[in-house]
Amino acid sequence: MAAIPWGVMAILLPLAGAMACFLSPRRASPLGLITALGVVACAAGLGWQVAEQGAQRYAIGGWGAPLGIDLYADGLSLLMLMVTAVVGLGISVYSSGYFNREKAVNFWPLWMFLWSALNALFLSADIFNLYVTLELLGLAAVALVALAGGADALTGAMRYLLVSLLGSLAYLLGVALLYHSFGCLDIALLAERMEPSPAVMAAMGLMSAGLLLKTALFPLHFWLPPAHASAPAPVSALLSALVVKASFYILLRLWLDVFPVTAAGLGQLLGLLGAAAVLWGGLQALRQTRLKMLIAYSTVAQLGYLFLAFPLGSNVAWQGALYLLLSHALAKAAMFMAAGNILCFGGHDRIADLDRVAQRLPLSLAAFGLAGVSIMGLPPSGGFIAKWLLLEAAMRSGQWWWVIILILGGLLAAAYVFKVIGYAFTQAVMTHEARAVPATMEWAALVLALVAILLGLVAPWPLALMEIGLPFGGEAAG
Amino acid sequence: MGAFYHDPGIRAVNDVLSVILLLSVPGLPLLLAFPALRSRLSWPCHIALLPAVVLLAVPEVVSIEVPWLLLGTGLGIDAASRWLLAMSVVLWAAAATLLHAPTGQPADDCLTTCFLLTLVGSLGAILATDQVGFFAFSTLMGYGFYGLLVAGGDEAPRRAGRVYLGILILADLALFEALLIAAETIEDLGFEAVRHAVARSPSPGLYLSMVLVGYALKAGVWPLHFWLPLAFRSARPAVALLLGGVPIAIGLLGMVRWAPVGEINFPDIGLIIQGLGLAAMLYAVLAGLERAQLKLLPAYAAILATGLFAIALGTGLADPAAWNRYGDLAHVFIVSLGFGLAGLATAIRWLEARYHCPAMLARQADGSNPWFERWPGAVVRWAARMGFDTLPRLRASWLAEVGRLRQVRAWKRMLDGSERFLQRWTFAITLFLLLGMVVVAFVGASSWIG
Amino acid sequence: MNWDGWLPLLIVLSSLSVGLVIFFLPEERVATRTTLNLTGAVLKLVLVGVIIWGVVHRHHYETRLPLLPGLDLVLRADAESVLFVTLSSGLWLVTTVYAIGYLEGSPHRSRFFGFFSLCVAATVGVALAGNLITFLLFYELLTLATYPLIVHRGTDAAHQAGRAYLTYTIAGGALLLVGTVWLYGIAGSLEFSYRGFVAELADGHRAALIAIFALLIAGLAVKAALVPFHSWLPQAMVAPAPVSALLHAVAVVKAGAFGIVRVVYDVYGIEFAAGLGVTLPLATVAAVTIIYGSMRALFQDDLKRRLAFSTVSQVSYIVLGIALTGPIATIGGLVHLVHQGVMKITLFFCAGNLAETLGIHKVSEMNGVGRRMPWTMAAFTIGAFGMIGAPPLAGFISKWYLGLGALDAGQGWVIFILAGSSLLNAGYFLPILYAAWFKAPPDTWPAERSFGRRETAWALLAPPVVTALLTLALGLLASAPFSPLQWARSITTLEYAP
Amino acid sequence: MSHVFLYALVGTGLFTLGLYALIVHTHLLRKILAINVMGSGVFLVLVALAARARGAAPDPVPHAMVITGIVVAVSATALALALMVRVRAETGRAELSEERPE
Repeated sequence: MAAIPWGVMAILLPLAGAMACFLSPRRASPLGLITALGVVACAAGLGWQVAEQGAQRYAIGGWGAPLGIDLYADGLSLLMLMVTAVVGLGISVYSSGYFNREKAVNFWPLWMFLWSALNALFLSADIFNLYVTLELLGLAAVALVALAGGADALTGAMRYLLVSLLGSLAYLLGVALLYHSFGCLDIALLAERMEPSPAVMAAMGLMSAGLLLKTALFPLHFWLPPAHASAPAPVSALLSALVVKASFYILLRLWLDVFPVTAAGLGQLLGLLGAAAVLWGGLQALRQTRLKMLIAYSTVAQLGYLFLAFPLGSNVAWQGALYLLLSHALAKAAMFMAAGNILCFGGHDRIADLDRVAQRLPLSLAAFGLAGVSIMGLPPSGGFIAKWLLLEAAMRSGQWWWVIILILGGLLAAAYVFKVIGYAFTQAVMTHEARAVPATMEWAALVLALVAILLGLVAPWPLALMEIGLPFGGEAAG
Repeated sequence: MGAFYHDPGIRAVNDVLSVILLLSVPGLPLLLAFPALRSRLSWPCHIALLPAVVLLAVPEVVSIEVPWLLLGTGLGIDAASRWLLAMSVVLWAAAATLLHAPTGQPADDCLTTCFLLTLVGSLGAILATDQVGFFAFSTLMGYGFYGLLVAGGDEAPRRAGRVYLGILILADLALFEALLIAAETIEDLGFEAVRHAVARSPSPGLYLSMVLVGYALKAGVWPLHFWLPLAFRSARPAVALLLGGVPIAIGLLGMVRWAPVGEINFPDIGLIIQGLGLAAMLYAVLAGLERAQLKLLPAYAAILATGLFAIALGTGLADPAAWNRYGDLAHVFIVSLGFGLAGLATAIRWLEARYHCPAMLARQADGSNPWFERWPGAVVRWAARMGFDTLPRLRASWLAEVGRLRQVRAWKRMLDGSERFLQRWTFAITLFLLLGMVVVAFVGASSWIG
Repeated sequence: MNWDGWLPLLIVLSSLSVGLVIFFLPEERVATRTTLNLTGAVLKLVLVGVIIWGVVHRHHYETRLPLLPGLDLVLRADAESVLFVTLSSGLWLVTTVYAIGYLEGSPHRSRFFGFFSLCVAATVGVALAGNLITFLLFYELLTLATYPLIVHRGTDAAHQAGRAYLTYTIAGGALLLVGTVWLYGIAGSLEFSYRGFVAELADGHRAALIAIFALLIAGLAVKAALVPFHSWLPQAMVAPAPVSALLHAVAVVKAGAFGIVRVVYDVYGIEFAAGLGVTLPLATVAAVTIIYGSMRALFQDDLKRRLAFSTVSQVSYIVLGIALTGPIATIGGLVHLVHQGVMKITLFFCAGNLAETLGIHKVSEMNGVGRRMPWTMAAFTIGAFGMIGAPPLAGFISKWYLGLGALDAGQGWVIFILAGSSLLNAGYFLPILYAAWFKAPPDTWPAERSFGRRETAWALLAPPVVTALLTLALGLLASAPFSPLQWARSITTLEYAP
Repeated sequence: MSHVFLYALVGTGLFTLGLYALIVHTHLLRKILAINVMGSGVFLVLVALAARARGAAPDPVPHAMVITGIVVAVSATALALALMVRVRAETGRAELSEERPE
């Protein structure tokens, strides 16, 4: 057991699944589901391994760090992998009901491919590998967005593709500069050899900008709402929940390990942009008339929270941001799925006409509501724990202005969530008629939302996992 | 051996009996006040009086402590309250008979319930041995009596009831304050203890004035007598009969029991009260002549009598020794006042019913009141105009202002416009470039500085 | 196995689980739902009984689960929580019976009762919370569970009320959160303890502690409906009558007031708070609220609205009692927590009966209703007199201790506030009673439903009668052992340094 | 200044040029070309920086990186072109609309 390279399997299994789905399109759906279960098992195995034995490092092909490709799993990557597994399983179950046969043939291979890229990204230990996985991820994601067809989706996908390529290229240029300066790509080695020079600064600028563009930090969020809102529901879910988080993960890794320059000013800048994103995203979400657009702008706002950790920089703040990332992944996936159910049932997602539909889909609405609780950061939910940690970090560091942003963001979130929830309560009497939405789709959304809520009650475990391998440096917890 | 065993046993039985008896005096009428419990009984009002009659027949001083009731209260009967109880029983029995007799039909539920509740209050107040109990029972008596005045009546009794109710609330407030002051001074709220303790407290004046004002309102002592003529004019015979024996008597009793007269020397206040009493008597005589309405005669007689009482009380305050010597006469006075007013009221009603004397009512036929009965209305109107009306109006105008502000949609346009601007490709990518440069600059600056 | 550690959690779960199951019951399963509801309520009451017994016998009931590193989810039964938990679970049973009768035949009952149970679970959690973060958790849960109940009817007015409720309570929750985090940052602990835990921080953090106090109280004041955060409460009266009962007596408003109790006594400690100089402003706000609420109530024609403004005023009695520094006033405030609940729930039940049976919603339609519905109006009368503070009803006991406490604390002005409020209470309750009992009934009622020989359904009639009798008993038997008054007394001895 | 540095500078210049074109041009084909130019610029920089010291054998790692990058770029371009064709088929123009989809 202990010797099995669970991490490598977590990458290879979905890749194999993608092949299988592609080769046997008639059985794509069950094959995909089986693969999803397998990946969850891999993630669990890796989790057990990491928890028991500490951070894991795999040398692929036995070459070792400077030349070969290394995979590295510490608490941070493990958590990302696990949340991907949980959300991925949910999305797989949901998708098995969502797509008709024709679309499913295209969806499953792409989705498995994307999952593989994601897992590889979270396990990559060198910055060029990160580039490759980032590109793979981007291409798969763009193709998935385009799956919906129609002018909106295609334009959104095109825009997304261009942005994604631009961001990746900027990142790659940074990689080139770093390699030139230090002659290595491995993150751990880079961290050892790092010393400030103009080339490093340029690299940092390029890489950060590229990743920020891909993470859609305000004001670079322009591509996100159209792409996320026009994609099919499960794709929106995985884009908002997982794909944007991947580039944030890289930024976090670089920031924590590779660039340990105490760039206080830059941290404040990112924090400011994050704050602007929180407020702007919240306001725009409130202004939307379509449900999926609302959720997409909510993602913009929630991504802003993640950047509030940068100016704080303490262990607690990183924990908070990461916890927000986890709970947002779950909650946002649930939200998009619920929106997908509503869209599927009613044929539209105009918020003002939701009442009739919302009445008939109590489970989806419950999922939306529970996910909303986490998005708002109300207890008991993962969002609350995250917000609490961020607030605590802000209070401890004396930077009380971030407290105001956190609170205002929560209020805005409450406003836009309840704008939707309110429609569930109308005088219309519930009628029993055949549902167009399969039960799996409703339950997938509800279960993910419940997990997001549950994250608020089991916080000590994920927080303990985060500490494995000390991704946030040696600072003591708490 | 037998006596040794027997003696405490008898005492225990006695104790149990006295508890049951004393509790049933207010308890039985309270139970009967529920319409469902008396629906099968004939003469429920009379039955309700039975425990009191039995208690009167017990020839000894009985008292019990009920620590679990309210804030820990007690009930008991002594020589003075025995007289009062006797008076009450007689009056209540008469009133109960009147309530049924004239038309031969039983009174309606609402009226009977009010009657019984008032009965509970008045008997309980007489038996109460501490201030809280007295206060509770007298309040019940007051509200019950309000019901008696108003029930089944037309506009005139309603008006009397309204005025009485207002008086009652004010009186209860004043008495509540007095009670608080007393409780602040001493833990044990028995009458004697409070009188004693308050007299020795640093500020007995506030307590005294609260008590006097409170009970003067309840008993209709001039100049706080507004409700008395109204009540006498409009009350039905049974209720008019009770007016002297219930609200007035209990009010005066309260004054005697609560006020630390005889313990305290207050010549100034005493003099003032004496003066007021004298003025009351004068007023009663004048007004009685002025408003030669036969029906109102008992009202002015009551004012006259309470004026006399006030003079006595004032004397007691000025000269404690005199009160200690003659103070017991107060109970006798109250009892005779109750009987006298009841007799007077009944006699006049009887006369009226017998002879119909419209001429005697002529001078006040228009129903207008002398000035001293008009000022409360004026105060209410004035207050309404000053404050209560303007508040909602202010709020309305403020809401209108907020509503107007909400109409401004400029900020919404601003939000939409800037988002569209942010979403333009060229602009967005330029921002991206800018961000890259700014990041480089920041990192450079901080690494060179740091 | 030692159950002492799980009992508080079981109390919360007894209604939480019922709520969750009910959500998934089909609409038609009336009998199952009713059984579940009543079983949950009775079970909870039994568990509370066990806890009362245990607390009296010095058992220590505490459930402690890790929530965050260094912060636990603590449910603990101490003297205060027993007071509140008894109130809410007792009244919940009554309210459940009432709600079953009230909602008979109306749509969305599974949803309603589901949230209803959640709401009570949250309230019990608030009551049993052993530290500020647990309190906060259940406090926010309460907000979320109540919203669906307020908008249950789905009318525009209901939606508007729901929006107002959310706006106020979520903003209030945010303030509370900020205060809590800040306090945690300074003190490093949030555990409630008798006489508070912040006193040793006084040096150097004085200003911060005052600011935190203001934040916490402002957050709680929203639910306790203190002026100027009160305006959601009168709007929320559009909700069905059981919900109003829940809002005004059992759960929401009480949670706010109870939170203030916790902050003043168990976070700051009353003596330390008085030393900081924060209690006098709180008392002032409470006094203003008392008078303002009563004045507004005076001008409402809508019966439930009048009652709602009355709640605004009455709940501030609790706050006033807390803010007046002195053991006697504390007794008054704590005992009013229970008494107000019992009295106000009676009034709302009666108002609901009038609306359900006769279609009466306005005071001006109540002429002569006492003849048509004598039991209901008798209960209403007792409740109203209790509110006015007439002896020997429950309200008298509260007012008595408040007044005495004010004198004891040397705050004579409070007496005038109490007097003025009593006057105003009488001013808005007595006309109702007068009209109901003594005016002639109209020929037809706005929307009459017939219930045969009874004046209304038994499930609607029994609850107000029971709570009215309770109002009477709480006053008459105030000095009996185990009465709320005695509990309040024993709490007070714990909160003041010997 | 070595010729290596010159190559690197040219690479950076290409990158910038591509970025400029990406911003300025509206036609999607031109944008895709611009991305490709940018990519070439980056690859040029990589290859140039592979020459560590004069005369010594060049570092193989950047070459491997460039090859990988080219593979990625080719597939990305293919996807982009396919998308462009679909966009043109759906909207009639091979451009990104600046208006928000409503």
